[in-house]
Amino acid sequence: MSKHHISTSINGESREFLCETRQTLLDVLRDELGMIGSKEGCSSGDCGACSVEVDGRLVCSCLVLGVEVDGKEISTIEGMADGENLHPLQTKFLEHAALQCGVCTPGFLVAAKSLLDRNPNPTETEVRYWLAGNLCRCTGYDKIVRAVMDAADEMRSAS
Amino acid sequence: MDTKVKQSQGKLKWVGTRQVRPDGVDKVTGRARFGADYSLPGMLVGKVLRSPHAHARIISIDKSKAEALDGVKAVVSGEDFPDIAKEEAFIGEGPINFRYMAHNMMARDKALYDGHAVAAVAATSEEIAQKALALIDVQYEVLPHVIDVRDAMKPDAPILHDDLFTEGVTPEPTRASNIAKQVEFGRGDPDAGFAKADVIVERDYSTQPVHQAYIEPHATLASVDEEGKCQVWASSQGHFMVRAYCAKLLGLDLANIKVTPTEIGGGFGGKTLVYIEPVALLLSRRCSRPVKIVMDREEVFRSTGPAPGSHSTVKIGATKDGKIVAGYAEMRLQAGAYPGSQIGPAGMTAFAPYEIEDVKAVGIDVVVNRPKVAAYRAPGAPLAEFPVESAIDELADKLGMDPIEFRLKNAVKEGTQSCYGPVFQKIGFIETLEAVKNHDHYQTKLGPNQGRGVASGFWFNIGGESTATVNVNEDGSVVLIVGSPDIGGSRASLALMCAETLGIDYKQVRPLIGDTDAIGYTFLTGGSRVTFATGLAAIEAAKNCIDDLRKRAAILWDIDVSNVEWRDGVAHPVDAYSDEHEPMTLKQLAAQSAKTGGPITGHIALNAEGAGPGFGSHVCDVEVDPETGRVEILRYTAVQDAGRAIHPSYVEGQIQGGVAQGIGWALNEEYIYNAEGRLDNPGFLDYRVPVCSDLPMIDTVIVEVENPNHPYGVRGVGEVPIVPPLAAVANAIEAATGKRLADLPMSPPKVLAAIDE
Amino acid sequence: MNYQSPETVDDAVAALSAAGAAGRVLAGGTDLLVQMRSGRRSPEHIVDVKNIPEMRSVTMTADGFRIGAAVAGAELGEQAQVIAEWPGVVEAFELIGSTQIQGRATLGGNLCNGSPAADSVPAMIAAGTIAVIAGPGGRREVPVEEIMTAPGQTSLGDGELVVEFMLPRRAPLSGDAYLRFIPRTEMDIAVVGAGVNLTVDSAGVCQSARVGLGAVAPTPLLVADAAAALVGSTLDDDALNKAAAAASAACNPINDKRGTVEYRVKVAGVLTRRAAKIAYDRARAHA
Amino acid sequence: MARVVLTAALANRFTGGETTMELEVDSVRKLLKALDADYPGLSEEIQNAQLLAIDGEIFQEAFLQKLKPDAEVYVLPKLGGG
Repeated sequence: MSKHHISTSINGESREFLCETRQTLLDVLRDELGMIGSKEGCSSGDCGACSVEVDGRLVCSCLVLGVEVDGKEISTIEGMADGENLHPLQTKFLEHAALQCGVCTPGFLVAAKSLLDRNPNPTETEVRYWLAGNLCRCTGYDKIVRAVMDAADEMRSAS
Repeated sequence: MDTKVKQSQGKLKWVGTRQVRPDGVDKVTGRARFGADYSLPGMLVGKVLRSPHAHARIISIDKSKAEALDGVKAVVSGEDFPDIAKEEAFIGEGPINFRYMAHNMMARDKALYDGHAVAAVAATSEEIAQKALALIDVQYEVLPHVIDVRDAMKPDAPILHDDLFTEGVTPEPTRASNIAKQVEFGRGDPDAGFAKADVIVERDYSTQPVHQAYIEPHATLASVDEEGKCQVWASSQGHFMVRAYCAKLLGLDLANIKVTPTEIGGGFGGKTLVYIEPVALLLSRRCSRPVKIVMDREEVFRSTGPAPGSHSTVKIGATKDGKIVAGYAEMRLQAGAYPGSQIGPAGMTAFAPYEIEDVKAVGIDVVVNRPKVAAYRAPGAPLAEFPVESAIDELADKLGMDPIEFRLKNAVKEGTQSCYGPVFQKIGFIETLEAVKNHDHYQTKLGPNQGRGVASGFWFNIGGESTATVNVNEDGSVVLIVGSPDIGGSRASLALMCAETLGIDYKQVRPLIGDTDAIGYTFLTGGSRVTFATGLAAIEAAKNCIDDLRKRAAILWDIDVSNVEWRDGVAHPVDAYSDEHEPMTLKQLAAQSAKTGGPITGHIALNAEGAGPGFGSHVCDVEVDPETGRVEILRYTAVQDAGRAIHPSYVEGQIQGGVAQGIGWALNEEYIYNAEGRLDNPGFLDYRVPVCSDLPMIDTVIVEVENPNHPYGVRGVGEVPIVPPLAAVANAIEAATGKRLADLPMSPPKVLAAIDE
Repeated sequence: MNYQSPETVDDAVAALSAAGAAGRVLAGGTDLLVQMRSGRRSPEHIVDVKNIPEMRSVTMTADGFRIGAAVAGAELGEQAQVIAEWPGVVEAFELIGSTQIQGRATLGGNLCNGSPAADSVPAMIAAGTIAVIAGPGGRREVPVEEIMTAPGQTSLGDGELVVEFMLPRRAPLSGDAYLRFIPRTEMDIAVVGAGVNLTVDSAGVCQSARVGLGAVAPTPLLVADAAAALVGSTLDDDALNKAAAAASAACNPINDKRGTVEYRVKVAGVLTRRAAKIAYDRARAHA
Repeated sequence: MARVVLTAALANRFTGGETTMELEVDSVRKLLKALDADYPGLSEEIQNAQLLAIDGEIFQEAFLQKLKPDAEVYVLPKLGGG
């Protein structure tokens, strides 16, 4: 079976890879590119642990085929910090203890960033519904929601 | 050597503060490596073939076609694993029987549930492995199955195990049945007690099995070399447990197995067992290449966990002045395909929060054609305390008493004899009830279709074996090595206690979880034991390190060690020598360690006893849609005695997480089996764990009634918070609708049916 | 397994025709990838329609809206004029799955996947949406309610695909709404869905109505009796109760892991009544 | 005299139903020995799968504990956790 040659941009860097049709973007990121920050929790789009952005849209990378991203721009958790500076969301997740086991955390951060990029001043309800596709079994979501709201506050006052 | 350590009395510098966890940056940047994130050169993909039948005799397994497929390197089934004799042991989450565990890992003569492993392959790619599974020819003789615990107890029920005879009953049964065991706890004479009661409530209750639903599926990587040396990377709650089970189930020398803990993406009790680790090891041994097995979500639901479901009858009697005089509970628990549900803890916890002189709790362990149950947060307690806390509410209502006052009148306290026997030492149950009573949440008004419920919960907490080493680096920083996998931020709490004891900066302590070759035996992470027991080890190791530090200062000052005191991270000569020597910091002592005897270190291995029991009391407000039966959680407040919160944020997090799981258990989580006995909802779409928009903020109040058996007063906190929500929600729904729901989950169709009754 | 990504509808039709039964359209992939993974569908040829501009655009003329079948939920949610005129349709579409699913899921996919519980379909039925279908024999226009024929099956022929959906411009004094019931607040498949589109006169008397129901029968339903119960009334309790009863009577559901027959029948009536109220208020506000 | 209380299940298995016994022992070590003399197998069962609550404090591993003259010892199933 011949593989597809895909050229894409990941976190602002040009990347090329070969993949079979059946491979998802998540498979490609983890198995072909060694980017293990996106996690596989369900493979059915129900847990959000594999969240990435493709051309600025938040998606589950388990529900995107690798072949579909030719020419597209992808953002993952690995590109969230700016050099040695953590993104305010990352800092706030740490300060608020918004993670326990941490396996859902990359997906939550990518999803939360996607929200704040669109809506810098979300209500608690907006945060909760935006993040409803990201499952966390450890925290009961309380500290996650607080961390996102606090990061939004801080980002607003910084800008 | 006796330790001379002086702590600034009452003023703790690190304990009780909210520091950033040491592993935090790795986890917010995607660097942290969980089970599925490990790879080795030449690694193969392992996959497990699972039974599509709920109950079937395995007539034959033909592996030849799969073995012949290009890229397939090994195929194994039950016959390739050693036959294990029945042997009870206690090395993991509870008493287990190795024969059952072996058969649960890989079916032998019978497949006992949909999802039961029957064979496994290792291949060069995922696709080839999948194809190979389809080429394994398994001939089954499908047998009648039984899913419901009440059906399984009937005399004509399909029998899962021909050699299973009920234990704990007289006379000893002569016929095999699905009833594995009966236990009972209590004191006094319930019949006499009920005769004294003015009001009695009695009702049947049921709870559904619920999965721990950790977000990270089970994953392992195993590598066996030509010499037989085994290495395993596993996401588990205890790598020593993995080592012990793998050795036992494969008949290997423990000494030949090294298990490295990966980061673990949630466990809640469900990762206190092995499912795939021995399989990966055997596959690897067959082809001398590393084999990685990662379960998918469907496999997780079909073959791991859950907590048992239950059917219970609970009866409680009280006098009209509000004193509980008698209690009786009979709880029938679904063990899954093999015996071993948590009937012991269920029987002991059911009435534990209350002082009742005449009380009895019976637990019955029943096998059914479902996955074998595993521990899940306070295992046994939620399903036992839900009926009792519901009945307490009902009684309070009948007596016209406030449910908190009624509980206060009957609450156990220091010196009370528990319903399961022993007398309670220092506990903080009453304090949690008082805190609820005085909380503003308890005073606020409610609107139409809204209701408020309260409920309490108890869990023992445990100690156990832990090892810890403190190594001082030459720059004065410290590495703390422990053997407890960190599932909820324990590295932070352990580092805090280590820093506090040594008197150095928290950031100077780097905690590390050692593999099975790097640190001494440590019991698994569970039972809310790590902050207590491994915490105790971290403190004792730090104290031993202080002894070493004092010795080094004594050498440098050329005085006897008894004349050196350790205060806030600094060695001080006692008064008589204070003019001659300047105090020395840990950093200064570390810099000179080469000339005083080499590296400075402290080590301890202990078996911690004296875990302090935990109590919590919760209050929950709901609104019920009278036309659809949908329940919305409007507000939730959880109060818990934590003994002392080492890292308050993670204590709150444990409480909030437990509450969310309890709400899921109460409202929507359930297993749905079809007529063929196949699981119909093995995914997060239809196994409905609470999502972010389902919940309000979960307010927490930490009460601190210190555990006298721990230097900082720690009690375990992880287990208790899942116990009260089941009844708190049920009691709130009753308050909103006037209908008492006794069957979980209280999903919209059930609530609507109750309203429309 | 092949993957093709045509840039015109004609090329897509050609690719699907050549593939025959082994072909499958990939739009958002939120159903197809899950089905492929579980083995429920194993297509040999995947035809990705997301690079066909016509299927990815939303256009507005004086006559109406044309919404490409491969427009994602999140994209439609940014179309202010469609939201203003067809809030019920947009709400229904946006109820499908999480934010992540919204980034991918399409109207065409939601319809052609063939689920009786598809959220957007009852709302589109109530709105009188027309699907434009392209195939080897050219194009044809079909009311949405005629597309699903059974669970997982549609009336599309070999080589056919839905290109776009046509909605009229919102008439004065008309409005639509969609409600669904799920046990949680998000992430579930509809247990019942109800869409209502209606027109009133200046006195508030309902002049015409359409009611669509989902998840209560093998295919989404257009329930004429429920609509008839609303027409001529000011949506007083009596009319609403009649509409609810008609909606319940039209149900032919099954017991499954998501709901019981009894429950679905009852809640179909409840949601019809509630959705009708919202549509009515919107109609009166849209002078 | 130390007072030892067994669960009903354990008593049915080992003591013919007798749940309470008084023993003249001052340590758990001696207690186990004494029980084994009267009820063969009970000591082994306790050490494998039971815990002891001595005067209210639960010991997962009580082997080394001393007993006060009027100690109250409950034999209960070992506990794990989630």
